[in-house]
Amino acid sequence: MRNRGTLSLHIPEPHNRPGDAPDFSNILIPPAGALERPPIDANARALSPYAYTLIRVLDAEGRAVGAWNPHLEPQALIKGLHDMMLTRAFDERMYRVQRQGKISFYVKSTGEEAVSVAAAHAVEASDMCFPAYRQQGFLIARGYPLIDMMCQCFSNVRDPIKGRQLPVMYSASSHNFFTVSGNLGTQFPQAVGWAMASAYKNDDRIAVSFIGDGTTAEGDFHHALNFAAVYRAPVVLNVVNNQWAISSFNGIACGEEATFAARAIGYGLPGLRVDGNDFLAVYAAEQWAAERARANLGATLIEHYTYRAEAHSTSDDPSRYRPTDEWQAWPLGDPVARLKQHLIHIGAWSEAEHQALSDEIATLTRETQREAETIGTLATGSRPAKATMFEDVYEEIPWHLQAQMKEAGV
Amino acid sequence: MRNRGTLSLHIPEPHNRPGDAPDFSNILIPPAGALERPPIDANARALSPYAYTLIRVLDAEGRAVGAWNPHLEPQALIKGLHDMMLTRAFDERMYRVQRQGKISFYVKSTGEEAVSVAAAHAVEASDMCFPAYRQQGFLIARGYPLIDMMCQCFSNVRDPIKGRQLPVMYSASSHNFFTVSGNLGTQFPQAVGWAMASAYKNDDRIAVSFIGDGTTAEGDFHHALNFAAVYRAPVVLNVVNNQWAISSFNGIACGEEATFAARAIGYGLPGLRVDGNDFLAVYAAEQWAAERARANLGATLIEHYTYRAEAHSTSDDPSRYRPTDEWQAWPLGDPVARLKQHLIHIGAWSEAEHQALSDEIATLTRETQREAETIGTLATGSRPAKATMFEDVYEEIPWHLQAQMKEAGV
Amino acid sequence: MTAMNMIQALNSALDVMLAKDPNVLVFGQDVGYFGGVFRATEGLQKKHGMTRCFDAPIAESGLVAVGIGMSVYGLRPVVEIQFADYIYPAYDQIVSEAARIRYRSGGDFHVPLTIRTPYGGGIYGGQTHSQSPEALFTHVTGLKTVVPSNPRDAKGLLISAIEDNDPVIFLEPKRLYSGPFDGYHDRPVQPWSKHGLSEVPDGYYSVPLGEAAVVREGSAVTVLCYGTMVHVALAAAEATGIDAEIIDLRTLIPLDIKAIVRSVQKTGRCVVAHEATQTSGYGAELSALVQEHCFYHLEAPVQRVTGWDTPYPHAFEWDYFPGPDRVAEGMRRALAS
Amino acid sequence: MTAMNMIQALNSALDVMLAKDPNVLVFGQDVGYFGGVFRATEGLQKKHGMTRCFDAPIAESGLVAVGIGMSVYGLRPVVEIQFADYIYPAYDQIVSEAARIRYRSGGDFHVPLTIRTPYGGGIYGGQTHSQSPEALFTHVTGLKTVVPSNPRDAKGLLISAIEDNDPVIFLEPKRLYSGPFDGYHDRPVQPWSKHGLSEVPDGYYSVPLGEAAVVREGSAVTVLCYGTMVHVALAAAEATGIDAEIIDLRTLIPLDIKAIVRSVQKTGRCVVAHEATQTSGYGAELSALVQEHCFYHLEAPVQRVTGWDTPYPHAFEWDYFPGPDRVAEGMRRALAS
Ligand SMILES: Cc1ncc(C[n+]2csc(CCOP(=O)(O)OP(=O)(O)O)c2C)c(N)n1
Ligand SMILES: Cc1ncc(C[n+]2csc(CCOP(=O)(O)OP(=O)(O)O)c2C)c(N)n1
Ligand SMILES: [Mg+2]
Ligand SMILES: [Mg+2]
Repeated sequence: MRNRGTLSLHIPEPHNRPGDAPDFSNILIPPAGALERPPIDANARALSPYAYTLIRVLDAEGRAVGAWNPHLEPQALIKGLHDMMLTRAFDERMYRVQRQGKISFYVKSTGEEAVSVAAAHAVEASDMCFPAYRQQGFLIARGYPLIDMMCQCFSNVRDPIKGRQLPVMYSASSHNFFTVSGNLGTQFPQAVGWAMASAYKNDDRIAVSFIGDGTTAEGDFHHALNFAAVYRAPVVLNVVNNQWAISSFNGIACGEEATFAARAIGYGLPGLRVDGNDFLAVYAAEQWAAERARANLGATLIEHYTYRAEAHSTSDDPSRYRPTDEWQAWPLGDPVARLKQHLIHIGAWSEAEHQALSDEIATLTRETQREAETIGTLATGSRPAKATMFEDVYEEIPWHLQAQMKEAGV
Repeated sequence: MRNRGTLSLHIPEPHNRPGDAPDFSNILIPPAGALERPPIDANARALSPYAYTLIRVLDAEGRAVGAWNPHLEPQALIKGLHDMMLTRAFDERMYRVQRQGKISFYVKSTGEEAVSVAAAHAVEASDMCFPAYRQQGFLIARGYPLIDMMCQCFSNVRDPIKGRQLPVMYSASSHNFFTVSGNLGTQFPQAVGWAMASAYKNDDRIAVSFIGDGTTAEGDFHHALNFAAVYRAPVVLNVVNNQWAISSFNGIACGEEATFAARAIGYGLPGLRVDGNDFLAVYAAEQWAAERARANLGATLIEHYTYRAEAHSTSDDPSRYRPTDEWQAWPLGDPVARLKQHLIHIGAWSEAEHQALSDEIATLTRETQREAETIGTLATGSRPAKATMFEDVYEEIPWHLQAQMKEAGV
Repeated sequence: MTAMNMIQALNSALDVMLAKDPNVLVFGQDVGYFGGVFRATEGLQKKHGMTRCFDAPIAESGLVAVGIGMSVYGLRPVVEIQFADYIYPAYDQIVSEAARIRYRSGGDFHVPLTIRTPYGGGIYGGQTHSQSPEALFTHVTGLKTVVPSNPRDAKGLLISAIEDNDPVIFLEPKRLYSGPFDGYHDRPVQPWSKHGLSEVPDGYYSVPLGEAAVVREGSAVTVLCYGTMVHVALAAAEATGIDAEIIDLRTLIPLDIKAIVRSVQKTGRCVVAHEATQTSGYGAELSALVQEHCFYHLEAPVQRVTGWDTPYPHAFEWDYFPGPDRVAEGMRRALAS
Repeated sequence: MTAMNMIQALNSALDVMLAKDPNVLVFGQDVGYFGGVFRATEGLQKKHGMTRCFDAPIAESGLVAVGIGMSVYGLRPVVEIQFADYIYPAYDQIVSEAARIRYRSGGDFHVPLTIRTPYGGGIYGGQTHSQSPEALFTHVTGLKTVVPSNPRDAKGLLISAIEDNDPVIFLEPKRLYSGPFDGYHDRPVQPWSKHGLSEVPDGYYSVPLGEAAVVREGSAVTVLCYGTMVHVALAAAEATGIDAEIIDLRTLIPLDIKAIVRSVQKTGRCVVAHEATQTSGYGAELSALVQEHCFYHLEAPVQRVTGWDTPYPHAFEWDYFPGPDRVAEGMRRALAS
């Protein structure tokens, strides 16, 4: 091997590591309300500038400004605030439950609540969601019973998925929410297949899917975009760019060189980049993409620019790889605080109402936890019957599993 | 399942099927020489228009025009013409050999010779090539012995790869040409890894890889672009868009919605689209990308717009799925004829010289065939010793393979 | 009844199911207008419409993923992987998703997906057109694995696979597409039309998954096999005159263990034959099961006759393929002691 | 010598090889600055430099492909797959490429790549953090498959794997990272420091691939096992007082058949134990081999003690895990007749 000193290998590194002061000065943030809202049948290529900017509606004063303002009724906004707050409170509670050793694992979505909740609000309840593992907000916004979510986390006898999966891996066909996979990325092209099926059946339902910034590196991401483009599948493909994939900043997933929304361009799909901490902007972009899909105009890729405020999971310690106070410095703020400010600004909300809602949610989650724990936790040994372990491998139990059941004494 | 008649599934179809008159009126062909040649350190995003046009140097009269003209010496042009003609003649001969039942399979590259040959000329002999199965022109241009290629096709006792693979699956480390895989696409990210290794060692060699338009749908394509972008690997990634993937037109691979060169944009890489039947344009684009890579500025994606003039392989019959006379109607012509016209135009070549070269090549390939057949064909039973079948699974033969050798009587 | 070769029988199964169930659709590389590189989908697009049978990008993982999504919607997709050698890019979607969705969702979702793919050697396809990867699926809980050996079974089993509510890997021995190849590569192969099992009902019928067929009764030794090897084993029995009982497993998972045990208890000797490489092949599972279930009936070790533990080398097609001589040798070894 | 747990031993192996050979480099998800989710690469980036140990995108197939390309250049890459459950996206690059390149090129190229990945259950990881996919590699000719069971072997085998000129799948039993877990989940696990095989040489040494270790001599029954199950089998022998001979295979391919035959010929009885699901697991191959090589010495059927043929269910961790009671039961069955 020669060594002529010309080339060198580039290893991307984030701007800040533990010990550094957080610094987001490299992030360009256009003012809220600056962008046009193109018609839903706009030509994809003409939309490419939307992949390099940020659709923003809420300004620093809490005003909703510009063409992307979805002009939601106050009641709808309050519902959005409620669902985000409930998601955050649920996360807090389950995190503590994990710290108490009552569940094995947990994943919070703190700081990213607007993405899942606003998306859930912008599409129809009959639209099918293929989530990653950080979309609890979507399920909560659809009104899935909190008790069922908790029982899943506890793997207890009322766990709807019979103790089969780690906490947070919900499955809720009743709420058009696909079974969460531990394998990253696989859901993205599946959503496209579901959407193709809906089109095949001349249905009017669309699919919505979510993927993390880190996971866009998987082949599944490419397959999803490619099949969606080829068959013009009615699907909204969301990238949640929360800056981190466990300890890897998004430059490792290729966010240094281009935006994730820009990936859409090469497939001839619209790619929108959205302030992911702006409930109204997320709602508006999702609504635009859903209308486009439902009008048989095909798929849209939306990059939600946000920040993972907490650890990756309860198995993670982010202070080992990033400044601990990064979230405080995050220039797009907190989605809950921003929507609250907006509601107060338009006179539809008050600090007192906010406190009341907060208390109500605290009570609800606390009491639901109590109820769930009464049913049982992994520690109390409340589980589905052992025999269920052998069910659902196939529709019917084949002889070899029956023999194993016998051997297992069930 | 509801059926509200809104959505419908789009299945892409080519413009023409058997029985239709060929029609390429939908293809936009900019005039030769129209485009600027940007500096090699140009910003990738600024280059995005190059993904939607065609870099062309040779005009209809055979003149080399515009900023992309690489200004090659006549001798270099004649070498290019020679290598393309030799590739075509070799293909013709091996095709006939297959039809005579002397080899099991063959793949021609007719009509696409400029892509492989000009690329081979534009990079250094020490640069590493990770080819698809239709890059025989690259190997020929590097001066790999024709006799070794033929012996590979015959799987005879002098087959350098010991009868292990189908015809055309060459391997030539001596010529920096990686072993061809029957599995599509796998070589593309491997080339990126090789390039990363070269950068890691502060070497100055770069990697070059080729993939078919159809194969860009594989996850490997995405992995290649993504790793190349993240680590700024010194690699030239070539998509050979010959319009077809067996019976599927490139709309099935997503060529309807966008160009293949445009895929680069989403990764922050330059994407160039080139008249693949224009030897000078291919050379120039490849040279630009190679210089950029060698200057440690990272990867480039080049889409070569060309046409697969013949059947996919000897197992294929294209008259079943496309108009038989499509190639005649192909607006970018024949790369051999175009380079010949240019050479004549600049006074460096004549019909007589052309005929002489043609005859010389015919003799060479005929005599090489005779020599190879004397060594043996699959039919004559000339093969490496049967015991070699058990070699090279591992560096050393483990006990279980030794036991099987014994059982096989070798 | 019509005399069909295997491709025609498979085509007929797809045709029948497309007509019967609007939720059935077929896609894969080159399967639409062209009708597939082996012609298994010929005419289906024209007859049933563009959206019922169509071409797909070269992305096996995408194909399977999209098929899973369609299954979740409520369709019964049939996906073609052009060669089994090219199924590996889809392995994650098959193993982590198709096979696991029913279980991981507690039965909330399931995946009635059929993956058809030609497998096996004997066509000078070299190492990337000849592989037999069945053991890579039999190890995966949640998958069913089916291998037909003749036109009648091919159609009936494919219909069962499509109607099954679990994902099925349907491996088609491509060497049998045109005739019941018995491994005598230097003799002319008879066409299917001369074979009894080429008489195929025209309409709908099914052959249940999980039932083996005794294709030759015998008392000296049991041969467990599937796909092309069924015909090779028959030829070996004929050539040697050994009174072998030959069992065509037809479905590898779920396996017809009763048929196996019944036979081995009778013969006391067993040969397992497959084209796949030996180590960790499905033959290992069969051998283990036979000795677990029939240990005290076994008079000799279970013999494995398989492809060598090398890739399938192009120039050594017939040295690699476990032909009748090798199966005969296996039977002799089983009888020797 | 230093007392190391398994993670420290693996870290030491990487450290030693990074220092010894400039062609060695290490990459994978979260392995760079952070040092890996299991801390196996902790400190290596800081010590050896950014380009020697770095983070990679979440694209297992890309990781392996890039590792292959680097191998072709002449490097010896060590790739980490974060959990073995996530290796399937890379399956095509492993099977069709890494494993085949030497063969298909007639020896013109080869791939000295090591793929490290934590596998196995016992950590309440649920079905996507607990799998044991070894049989999916042992069936693939061209791959070597290694499974250490203690710190000393872990370091020595990993060094051998890195120095090997063929691709090696290096499966790390994650339940053993911190201590020699014996399957008694309700008892405290002793730390490695109390175990003899935690005494690890600080510098370079190697344990050859293909050699098993007899970790307990005995005459009543042979137990074939690897990884976590080695400690489970030892516990079962202790608990029952059965005089088992326990063989830690260490390398599954190439297998130390001599050690196996020698032992089974002595004991006449055999139990095969692994965490992976049973059907088509590596235990099937071991069972088949034992009966092929030792048929006339066997006094009872080879017993398989394995994970059930279901995914690994989160709430049923200890019902699924084949603990000492099940191994003991297997030994008793082997001794029963
Ligand atoms: C196929 C696969 N590879 C690796 C992992 C391990 N893993 C779990 S989460 C994670 C990071 C994902 O990051 P991102 O996609 O950005 O999502 P986020 O956690 O930020 O929501 C990794 C590497 C996995 N679960 N599946
Ligand atoms: C992974 C994989 N899938 C499918 C195939 C079968 N196959 C061989 S060539 C081919 C078409 C390739 O088309 P393209 O990439 O456009 O290359 P071209 O033949 O036009 O040069 C297909 C589908 C394969 N060899 N490998
Ligand atoms: Mg992330
Ligand atoms: Mg093509």
